[in-house]
Amino acid sequence: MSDPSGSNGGYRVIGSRPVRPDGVDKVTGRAQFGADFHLPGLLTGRIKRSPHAHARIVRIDTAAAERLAGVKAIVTAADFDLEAAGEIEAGESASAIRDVAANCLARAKALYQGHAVAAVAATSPEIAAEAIDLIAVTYEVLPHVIDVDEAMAPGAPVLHDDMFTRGVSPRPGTASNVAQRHVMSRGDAAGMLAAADIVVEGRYTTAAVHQGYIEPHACVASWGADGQSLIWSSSQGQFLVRAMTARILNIPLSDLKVIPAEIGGGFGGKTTVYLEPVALALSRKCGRPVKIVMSREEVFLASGPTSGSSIDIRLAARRDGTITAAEMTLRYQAGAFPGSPVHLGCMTAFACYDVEHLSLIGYDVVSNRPKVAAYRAPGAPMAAFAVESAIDDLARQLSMDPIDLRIRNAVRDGAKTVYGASVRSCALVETLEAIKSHPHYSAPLNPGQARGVAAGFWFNIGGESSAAVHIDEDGGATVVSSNPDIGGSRAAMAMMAAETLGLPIERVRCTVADTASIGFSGSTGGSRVTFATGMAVTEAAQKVVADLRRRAAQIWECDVADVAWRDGVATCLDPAKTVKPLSIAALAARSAKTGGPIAAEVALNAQGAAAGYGVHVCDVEVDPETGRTSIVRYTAAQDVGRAIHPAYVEGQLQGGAAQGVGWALNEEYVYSPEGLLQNAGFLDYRMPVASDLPMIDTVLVETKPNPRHPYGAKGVGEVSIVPPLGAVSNALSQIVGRRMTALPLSPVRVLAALGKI
Amino acid sequence: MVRVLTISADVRELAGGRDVFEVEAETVAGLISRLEAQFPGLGHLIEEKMALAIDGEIFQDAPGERLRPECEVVLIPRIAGG
Amino acid sequence: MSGVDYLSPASVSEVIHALKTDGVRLMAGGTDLLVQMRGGRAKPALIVDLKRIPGMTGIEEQDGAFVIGAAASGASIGEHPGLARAWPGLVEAVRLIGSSQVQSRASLGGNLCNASPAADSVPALIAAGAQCLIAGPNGQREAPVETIQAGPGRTTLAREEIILAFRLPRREKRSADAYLRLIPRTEMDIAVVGAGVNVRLDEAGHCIAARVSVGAAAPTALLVEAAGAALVGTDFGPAALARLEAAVAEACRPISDKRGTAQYRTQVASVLARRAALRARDRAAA
Amino acid sequence: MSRTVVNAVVNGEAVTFLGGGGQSLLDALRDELRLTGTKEGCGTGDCGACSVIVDGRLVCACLMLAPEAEGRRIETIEGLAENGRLHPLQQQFLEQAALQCGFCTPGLLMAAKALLDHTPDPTESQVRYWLAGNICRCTGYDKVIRAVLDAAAQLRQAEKRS
Repeated sequence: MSDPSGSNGGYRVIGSRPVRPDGVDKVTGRAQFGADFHLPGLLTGRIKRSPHAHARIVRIDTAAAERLAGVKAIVTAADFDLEAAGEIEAGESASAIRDVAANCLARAKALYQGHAVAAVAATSPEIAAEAIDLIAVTYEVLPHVIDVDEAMAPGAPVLHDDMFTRGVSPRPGTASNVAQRHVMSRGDAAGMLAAADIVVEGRYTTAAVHQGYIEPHACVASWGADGQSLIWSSSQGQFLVRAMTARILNIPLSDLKVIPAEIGGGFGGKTTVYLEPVALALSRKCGRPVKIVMSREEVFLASGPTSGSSIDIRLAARRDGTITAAEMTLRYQAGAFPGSPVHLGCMTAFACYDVEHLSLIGYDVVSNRPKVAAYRAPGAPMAAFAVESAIDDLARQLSMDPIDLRIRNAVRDGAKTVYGASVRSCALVETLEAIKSHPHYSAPLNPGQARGVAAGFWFNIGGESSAAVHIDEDGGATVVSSNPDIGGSRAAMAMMAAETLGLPIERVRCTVADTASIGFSGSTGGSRVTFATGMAVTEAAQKVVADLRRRAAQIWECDVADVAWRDGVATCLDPAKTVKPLSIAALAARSAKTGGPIAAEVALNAQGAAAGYGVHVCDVEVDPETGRTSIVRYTAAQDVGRAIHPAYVEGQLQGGAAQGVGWALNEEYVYSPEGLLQNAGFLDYRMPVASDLPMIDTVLVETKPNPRHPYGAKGVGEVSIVPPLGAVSNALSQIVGRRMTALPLSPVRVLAALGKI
Repeated sequence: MVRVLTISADVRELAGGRDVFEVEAETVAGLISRLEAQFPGLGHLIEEKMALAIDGEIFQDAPGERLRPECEVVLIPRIAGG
Repeated sequence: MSGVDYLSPASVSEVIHALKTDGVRLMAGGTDLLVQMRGGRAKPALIVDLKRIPGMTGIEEQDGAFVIGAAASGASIGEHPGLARAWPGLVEAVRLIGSSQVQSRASLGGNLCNASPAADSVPALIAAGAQCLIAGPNGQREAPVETIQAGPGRTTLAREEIILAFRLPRREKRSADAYLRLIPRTEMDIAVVGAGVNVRLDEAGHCIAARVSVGAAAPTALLVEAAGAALVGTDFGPAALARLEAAVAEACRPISDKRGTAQYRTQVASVLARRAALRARDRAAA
Repeated sequence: MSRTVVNAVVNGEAVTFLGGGGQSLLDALRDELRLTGTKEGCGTGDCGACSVIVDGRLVCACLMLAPEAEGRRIETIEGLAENGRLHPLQQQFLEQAALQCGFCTPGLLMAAKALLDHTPDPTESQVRYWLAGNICRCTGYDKVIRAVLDAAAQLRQAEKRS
């Protein structure tokens, strides 16, 4: 392994742009995604969903459906093993398994339109659809509430009569929709605000938005007569799917093998289960494999968007631009069950800025909407929208350059965050300066155009990962990874193994293993795969190198210390020995004689994940007579530690920026007064299309590699969605001449802000 | 003596509203068992649902971690991603 | 959709005969019908595909007047050089319907008979003064496009009538049309509001004839006679344009929905009508 | 459910399959012919993941009835590479990391091929507007557009030489 501390690390493979090992299957249509599996005797599963936003389920009459020829099984929540209580590590936050089960199949109440109430398995899609219509559900329709502020108001319809707000003492006596109140504070924010030279304040709202992955949720489940079952499903973590499904159906983990399909996008939305427990319950009832694929309408109605939010912020600052204090109240929708990322919003809100006095209050509020799921840096974009808008207001009042103001307040190494972590190996200032010195930041603007800047932060996590490296008999290597490859991670794993082993990248292949073929691993999410699983891959490769050196020493009959390893070849340093160097291929060919197959598996709990910081700048143009906004230019810079595969790192910056632009301009869940979703499809849930965006230029800031990772890697996948909301709004607000505080910045809102309607 | 702080509403609730403690412990496991003894349920909550920031570094699961005397431990919600 | 039969007849009379069946739906491009079937909003028993009927997918020019088959695709309309020269507004309206993929199949007949108030081609057809050639059990008739839509999803056609083609008037010199619409994105959205304008100028560039039509601002696309009249006899000066905008705003009876508010639609309808009028004038004078 | 026999040519080979009246061409390709490279993202013609080329025209397979395929020439992603050699579009997508999850990639490649078939030298704007019907949620489109433009240049080069 060559010297890792050189300028570009002096690496052979790390930092290059090889073609990903799984690429050909994906460009030829051979790659198998969730809905592409077929088995003999396969049945089609369909789900009966509530048409009401809030209703008590009085009776489910399945008699007529059961009589329909071709119907093989029907399940309701009664088919789940409700004693499966307890906690389980989930992608977004540990959520009670009871709620996950009740979200897969409703128990006493249907809590949102589209909530699954029953499911059927039949011999054809047509029969399954007919059976769904024949299932008669009697509802007692209840009043509903959608908006987060309305859900908190006294007298609002209460979803869970056993929910008493946690984090409030004394504990309230009456049930409400506020699941939890979080408080994070330090110093005396109120006092500082009262005595401040300048106070900037605002109330900000954002709408619920969906991850928008193009692949609908899909799985195949097959129950074995001996109780051993198989699941093929597209998810961000096959181990998580196994754990949740086994817990809900009360079966031992070893009896359930989950095979990861290729995943057609997830962004956090596929870190829970919706279909797998239902499909396996159906299969258990009839002994036939069952495939369930969500329609796009079902994905919008019944899979987790991220929270809509309502946020109040007050900033205190001195004349010289130093932000001394801030108060924020964040109210996030959790959907039908508790568990919004509001606490993560509180923790990340001021993570870019060294503000001494902070008071952050967060409310996790349920309402009659689908349960939220993680969406790329969950909870952070909404909080950053408020913070970055307020900071821009401050810059304007001080007539200070918005980047200079941010540099003045930016965290440096050693600063303490509100949640107790100290900032280390942080290149936020360098990233701010990278944007300030970028040609985009000083390029002239046409009339009717404006430029907005914003910064963003995400923790990035480590956690449990397993990986194995096997050396083939001809000296090639296979990396067995445990994480679904959502954005090119097989390439990064193969590159780290190749660099460590000293093999050319084409001689290292990488597979993603099922739950019976590799040790446990946490999901693909939290920007952790290249960091944590990459660490396991590198350590496994290092164990292989140590073993290869031992084998060379055995062949040469010299001391292992005299065996040098460089670029995949062992050379003997013992001057007394005149021996030829031994390549991996040579050593592999004689592996039987030197101890047997050459392989190593490493399982670890990766510590030392380093946070990521992003700074985006964007130029927008507004048609003053229609309020329509177009993105004219966009540049994203990010502190990435060291880019393992720069092209896929750039892709994360570009993808996050595009999702952020959609979130800022046009994406929202639109509800009718009856609490029914009006835009459950890609026609009216308006995600950016190719002609909406310019090229998105990227700057990878690699001045501070993460010392806690063998190749300096930091998580890069989630930070990039945090800055765009503020960057777009800060640009637009200059044109409109008023602070825009409500997302999305639709043409109707912009024209109203321009005073034209 | 280890200085323990928290930003978590759950911890505060189990600890009668307190968010600062002084605890005698050399390892994280020791700290958790002392807190469980003093505030029943708190130790289990930390094990299951909390992460720890020990002198500024975040540990999501680190029972074996040694604690420097006079170090600072912040009990925070587990962090997960999208 | 169990029990759905498919028929692809080769003659109009077969279609008219099939129209007697209960639960029959006609299909040209199918880009609205299949979406409604998928959403469970349409459960046809018989689908009659019109694309194999001679003349239904063709574009001819009879002594200066174009005849466009009701099932001709947007792509074929967009690629027809003569049509693009004579009717740039109608062609750009048709080309705005959906994606490149939808353009390969979406048709003028389907767009009109789906009867969405926001249909892009309809204001342009109305502004052009296009006539529908309609076949029925007792022979053929003609009707102006503006008389076909009755309301969202409803037309004035009798149960057994079918639109065969659209006939555009002969194109005079110094005349041109234009169509504009407002969508939040740059593609793929249904028009929040649209406006089509067709003008004819004299040698001095004064307007001697004008038709203005607005989409998505009422239960059907509207022909706004007063707006056209506001242009006639003028050189598109500010006063004339102000009268045009006022006339359009006066005619609008929009709703508020997930795509826009009534107030927004009225305001932007008049802006788009003015812009389309100027663009049509520039094209006519070129 | 009346199912009609459909004869068509798919990727140059004559095929016969049963196409129910209400079944889409997409369902027929995936369920009858096991060609699962063409994907369903929405079923309503709004995402383009099911793009195929029928008689030279780019269409959404989900917005076409299976019986309509009678006698037509259909090109799907599985036919883009000719006897194992990747098409320049496929090669450029790989070399420029113009895909991340890869679910929209088959539809994007077929749409790009249809564009280059009739517009060999498109501008960036032409490529972006032509591909507006193919939604990608991972890449932000930048590398996709560059890969299409570079593949177009590569094809024009090859054209000049042949």
